[in-house]
Amino acid sequence: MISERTQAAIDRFKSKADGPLLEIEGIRKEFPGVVALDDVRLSLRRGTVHALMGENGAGKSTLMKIIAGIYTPERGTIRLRGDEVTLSGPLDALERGIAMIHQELALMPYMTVAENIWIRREPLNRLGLVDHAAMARRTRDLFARLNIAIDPLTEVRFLTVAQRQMVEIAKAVSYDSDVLIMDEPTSALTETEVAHLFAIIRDLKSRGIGIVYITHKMNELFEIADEFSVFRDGRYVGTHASNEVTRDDIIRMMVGRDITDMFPKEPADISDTILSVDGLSLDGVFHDISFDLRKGEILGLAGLVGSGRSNVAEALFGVTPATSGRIRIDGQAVRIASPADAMKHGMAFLTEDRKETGCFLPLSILENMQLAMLQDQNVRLGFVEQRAVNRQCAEMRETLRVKTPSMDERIENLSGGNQQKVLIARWLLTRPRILILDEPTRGIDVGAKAEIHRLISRLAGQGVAVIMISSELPEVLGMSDRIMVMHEGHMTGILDRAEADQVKIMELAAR
Amino acid sequence: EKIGVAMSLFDDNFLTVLRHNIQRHADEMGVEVQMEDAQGDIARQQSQIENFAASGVDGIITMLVDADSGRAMSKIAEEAGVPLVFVNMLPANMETFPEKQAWVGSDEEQAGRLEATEVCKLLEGKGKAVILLGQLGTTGQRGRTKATEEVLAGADCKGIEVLDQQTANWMRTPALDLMTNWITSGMQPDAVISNNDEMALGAIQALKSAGVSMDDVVISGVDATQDALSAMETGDLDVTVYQSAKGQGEGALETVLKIARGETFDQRVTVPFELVTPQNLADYKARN
Amino acid sequence: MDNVQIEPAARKARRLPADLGILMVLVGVALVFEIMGWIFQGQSFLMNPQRLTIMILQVSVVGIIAIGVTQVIITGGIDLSSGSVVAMTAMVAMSFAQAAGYDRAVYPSLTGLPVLVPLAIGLGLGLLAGIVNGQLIARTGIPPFIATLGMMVTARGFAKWYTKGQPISFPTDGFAAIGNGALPVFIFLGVAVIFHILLKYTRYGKFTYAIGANAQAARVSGINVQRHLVKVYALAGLLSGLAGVVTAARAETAQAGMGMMYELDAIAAAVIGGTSLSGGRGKIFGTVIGTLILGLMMSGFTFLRVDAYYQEIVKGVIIVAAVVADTYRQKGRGKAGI
Amino acid sequence: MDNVQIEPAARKARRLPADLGILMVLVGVALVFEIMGWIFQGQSFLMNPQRLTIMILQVSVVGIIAIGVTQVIITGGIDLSSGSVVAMTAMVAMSFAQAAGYDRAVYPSLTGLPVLVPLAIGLGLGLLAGIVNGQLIARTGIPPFIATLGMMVTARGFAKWYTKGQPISFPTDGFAAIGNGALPVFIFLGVAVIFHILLKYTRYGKFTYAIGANAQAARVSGINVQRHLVKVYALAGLLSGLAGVVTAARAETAQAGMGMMYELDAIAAAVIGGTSLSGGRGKIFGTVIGTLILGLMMSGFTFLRVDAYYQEIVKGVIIVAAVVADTYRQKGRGKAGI
Ligand SMILES: Nc1ncnc2c1ncn2[C@@H]1O[C@H](COP(=O)(O)OP(=O)(O)OP(=O)(O)O)[C@@H](O)[C@H]1O
Ligand SMILES: Nc1ncnc2c1ncn2[C@@H]1O[C@H](COP(=O)(O)OP(=O)(O)OP(=O)(O)O)[C@@H](O)[C@H]1O
Ligand SMILES: [Mg+2]
Ligand SMILES: [Mg+2]
Repeated sequence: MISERTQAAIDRFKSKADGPLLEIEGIRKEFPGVVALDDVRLSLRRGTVHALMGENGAGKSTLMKIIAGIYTPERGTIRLRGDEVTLSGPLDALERGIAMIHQELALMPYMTVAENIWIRREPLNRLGLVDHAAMARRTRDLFARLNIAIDPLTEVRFLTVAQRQMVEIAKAVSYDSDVLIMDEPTSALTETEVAHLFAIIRDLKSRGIGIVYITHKMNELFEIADEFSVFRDGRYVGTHASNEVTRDDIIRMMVGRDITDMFPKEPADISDTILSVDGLSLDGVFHDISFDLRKGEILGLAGLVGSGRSNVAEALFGVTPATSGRIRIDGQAVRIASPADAMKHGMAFLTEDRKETGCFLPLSILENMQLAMLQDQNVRLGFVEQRAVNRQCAEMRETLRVKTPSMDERIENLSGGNQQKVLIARWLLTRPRILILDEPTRGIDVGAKAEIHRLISRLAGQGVAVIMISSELPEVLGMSDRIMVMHEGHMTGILDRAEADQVKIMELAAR
Repeated sequence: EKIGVAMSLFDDNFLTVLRHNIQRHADEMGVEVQMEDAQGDIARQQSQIENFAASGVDGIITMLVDADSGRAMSKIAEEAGVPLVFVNMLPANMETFPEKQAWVGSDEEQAGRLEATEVCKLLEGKGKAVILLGQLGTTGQRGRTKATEEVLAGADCKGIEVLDQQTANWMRTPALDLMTNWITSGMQPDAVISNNDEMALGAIQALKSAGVSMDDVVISGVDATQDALSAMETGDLDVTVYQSAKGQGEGALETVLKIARGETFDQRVTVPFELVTPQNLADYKARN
Repeated sequence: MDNVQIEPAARKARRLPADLGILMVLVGVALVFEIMGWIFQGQSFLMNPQRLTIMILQVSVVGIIAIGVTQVIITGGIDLSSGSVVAMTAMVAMSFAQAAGYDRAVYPSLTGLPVLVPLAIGLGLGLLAGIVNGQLIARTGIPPFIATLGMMVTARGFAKWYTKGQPISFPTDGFAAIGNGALPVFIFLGVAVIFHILLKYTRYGKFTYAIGANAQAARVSGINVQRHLVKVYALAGLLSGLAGVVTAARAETAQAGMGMMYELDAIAAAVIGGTSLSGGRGKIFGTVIGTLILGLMMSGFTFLRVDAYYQEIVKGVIIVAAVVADTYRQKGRGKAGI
Repeated sequence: MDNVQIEPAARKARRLPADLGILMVLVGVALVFEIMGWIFQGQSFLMNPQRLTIMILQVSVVGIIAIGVTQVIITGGIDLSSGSVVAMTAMVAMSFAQAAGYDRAVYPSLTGLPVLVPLAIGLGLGLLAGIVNGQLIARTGIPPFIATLGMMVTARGFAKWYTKGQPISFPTDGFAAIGNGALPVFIFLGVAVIFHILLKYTRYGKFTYAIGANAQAARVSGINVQRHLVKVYALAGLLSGLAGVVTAARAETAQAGMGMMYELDAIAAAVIGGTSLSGGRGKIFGTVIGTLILGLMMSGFTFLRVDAYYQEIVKGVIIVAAVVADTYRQKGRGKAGI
């Protein structure tokens, strides 16, 4: 054990000289029916952040999983600190100093935060038993270093998505590895936490760690990355220093065309009030929320993580019904005790947690897409009118550019961004009058994002009322007609499109 | 007086009759009985006997799950000082009974012997037979099968060839399936020797639906249940063996009471099996 | 989507329905029996229509249950009560099916009733047991394992208590006809077709899969999960009731010990046929094949005169081998492991 | 992250061990029996040391298995083979434990061996069965249900085949002593303590929970999931072997029919005790309580002279009621439903 460590230290020292930390060449990876990667390369230097860009399904996560020892490539070489290596599995990768934060959260819900972080590396006492006190202490130390305020003894299932993400980050950091892979670590974070994460990353950089960073957010690229590589359709496109290029250059490399307008907000004809919320509260979670929503209007919902935005949306849709307050639709007081009730009133709700409340992982894309639309119009005598449904689903697949060989593919095998598109399709297919979107473009590439924005805008133009929760302020600002800001379960203000800007929102959100 | 009765299995047809006879006789005598069902599990039966001893019954009657578990049961009762009477199944430790213990029952091998001898006679010592076994490993299956094999190996019956023997777990439907499988494999047995009546009845159903005339096949079972006697009446079943549930039940209850009251008793009370054929059928119709 | 590369060959392989694998296993096992039949018995195993019928006949009762259990397992649940419900419904149905003039009938004044009466009573009782299972699971949120275990014990107890352990025999000819000849086979296959359609083409089916795949997501997608679960368990109960009627009619008697361990055979048939115990995956077709594999073994062993003492050992090995073979075939198609 | 609020009150409620609920159910059921004891029998149910011992004694074999099964279920698996492995190990161990000079011994030349021999053979055979289960599951990736179902059928078949159905009896006094008096109770409780520590305070335990909670996450954390699963099933097999030895020693005989359906009782004990069949959750303490609830019912029914015909009906209802009560208590603590 000790000799192994020493050896590793010696190795690190030797390679410290210079030359890339990690070098990858000629990698090919196939899944049945899909070539996910073909002849790709990547070179990571010490003390740098190397961003990986590309459309959804370009193969970014797949490459990272190869580096982390989870997949074995069909072809290609991996050189770590100058030596060619063959990774026999995740453990091998970890022991060689490669750690990874996964795109899909991978925590054990019924274990504590500390247990999750130190799994397989639990501190033992003299009897060889797990020393829980030491483990908690170590976690506190780690969290103190990273400036994270989460109780190490809480079970992970009680944490919000954002907190879980921070735990994942802490866990990956705790391996003290040379190579750190981050697969869309900020998709569940708001700007404050993102800033926090960047502080951590800068610190790691200064210690000589090399970081591969996957993101779909352009601004992050310029802020944190030293250089970046672009993949398209499983192929390597190019590598550049991030200060040499512009946003549009990158988008062109990624998508192969220009995207002029990220927020194609069309002026909609905002008419009658369709939804009216009055004094809505859920004991201990949020309080006294009141607002009106009109046809054709897009209402943005901004706030920090944990401010209760998702809870309000869940209450409106009957997932966790509110304990007091009143909801009126078309002026009629309604009781929404379950999502089924909400759907009867023409509501639709894209949830924020793709894995927990979104995807039916073992089922096909088609099944996933069609499920919510199987109300009266697409079902006759209990039988699904499959031909009509298939047609609508196929159209939606085109519109949203879902990248898949077939609609019968399991959604499990799709890339994260493509799963998100399928879920958006599920709700659009119900032809809602009130559409609630919680982080709709999480994990979606720029091209598709603009597409989805255009779609939302078009729906609003057709008179659909939209509530959109987003942790990306530019998105909220770019798309909303009005913006409601929340702070710790309270509504702190509603801003009009004209008067809203980042500063005002942050003031209301942080107060 | 309170008597605990630990039965091996409630689902069994013969044991049901035995149980009812104990109950009926107890009611007549004004004795309180409590019945437990071990569901064929030795350990469960052991626990039930322990529970009886702990709740202070005046005596215990048990129909063992298996003969070899007798010793453990004897020990429990002896330590608790409670009288114990084994009914129906002969415990393996019969010879070394402690005081206050006795056996009332019939000898399984005798049943098999009566059954097989009669079948042999009806076949005039030659032909082809299949044997339907009860649940493998149970005392009834072992004793009856052993005796059957012995009889068929004897000088008079050597001409009878056993085509196959398989288990149907004492039950009718599995026997029906098994027999049908045999028939489709091209077997044409002259006799079906079954460890009990239920399986014999299943075999009859299979043979009938295969169009075999019941006059051409000898069917035998053990227990003389109501269903079996009816089948004999219609000429389907040829041989069965009557086991006196009444004799065993009443004998067991009376013996345990004798021990409890400190009267003299026999350590071994045998109630013989009796052969039932269409000739003496009428005598048994009203018995069980 | 133009950019996705699809090699035609690979794609074709994947489009082969997954349950074809287990069908091939069935064929494989059958062929082994066939060859051994020629070697040891000097005759064909398969070329005997009667044997093929009996092969299905003897598992048709388990098969009927297995179909109901399959949809329960697809929702991520389990039904342990089916074997006991078979016993309970067999007893009760038979008590209303006794032939006129049978002097020891359970209800001497209710003999010789038309066959519809016991049939309706049997199905109704099964349905009731299923509804109780479903309500328990949906309303109290206890694990299906416990709810149906409770029903398993209770229904078996009820079957024993009903006539204090006495068997019930001598049905009317009409009732016995339900179990006559190959009728149970047709009932089994009919039920299979109906449930195949139900699961594949109706909203009921789509919801069943969705709940098993992700109950939370199902609820958020507007499915009334509770109500749907009650329906699923109710249908499973109904099929157990049907199985009870068929088995009683076939044996021409009803006994409290009937259907013992059938729940396990039924679950095994479903799982052998590719239904995943973690929910969301499974097909009636697979279950039918799984049931047939069980039937094949029963017939095959008798046919080959495998020593009774070896049969179980061999049976265990075959079950495992069948599923291993199927798993490997699927792995060959490049599915990721854990 | 300063905005993460965990209210102290809410947190404290959360920290109450969840298995306290099922303990309260145990106490509740015991009290009901106590009160009914005074009413109907005019004596105390609980104030009888003999009865309390028997209560645990009669479930200690099931309890030993249940502990092994609990850790299997925590990994998200299941073990159906335990009851049959009990029978198999009982038979084989007993055949090496026969008293010297017993003329019908299975191995006439190997009688009167020291007790360690049959003990080691029994444990070893159980371990072997467990390893086979584990290897099948880990290497071939077939569902644990199928692998252990195969073992269930095979081990039972082996037990029957071993002496062609003949029981094996007349053990040495040393061997019989293993089952004597309250020793099985101590074995059961000792095993419980060991496994409690194993699951709670060792890496073995952490891995077990991690695999059940999220096998994928466990794998990417560097746990060798396959190898760990083999260990878990091996230990479960070892405990089944121990249970086989104890049950044979207690009955002073070994029979092929022993341990029938114990697997179901063991799983029930675990699930009643709060172990989740979907994996990742469960505690040995809960399983012990679950086992005791089963034992309590057996003793209680005999004590109250509940008619055997009603016993099963009542037992089914109590199992369900116990879990429902526990579920409601937990819901009261603010857990969301589906
Ligand atoms: N296990 C799998 N089985 C089959 N196909 C897969 C599997 N995993 C990934 N793919 C396919 O490989 C391709 C690359 O997926 P990958 O997850 O690497 O994309 P990505 O670049 O990370 O996209 P995103 O930005 O959406 O996360 C996609 O077409 C995806 O459908
Ligand atoms: N079921 C629940 N019971 C009690 N508290 C809850 C529950 N669900 C969420 N909370 C708490 O309510 C607060 C608001 O969470 P919510 O997810 O609504 O925030 P959000 O603004 O949408 O942030 P995010 O970006 O993480 O989604 C959090 O502190 C969370 O811990
Ligand atoms: Mg990805
Ligand atoms: Mg949210």
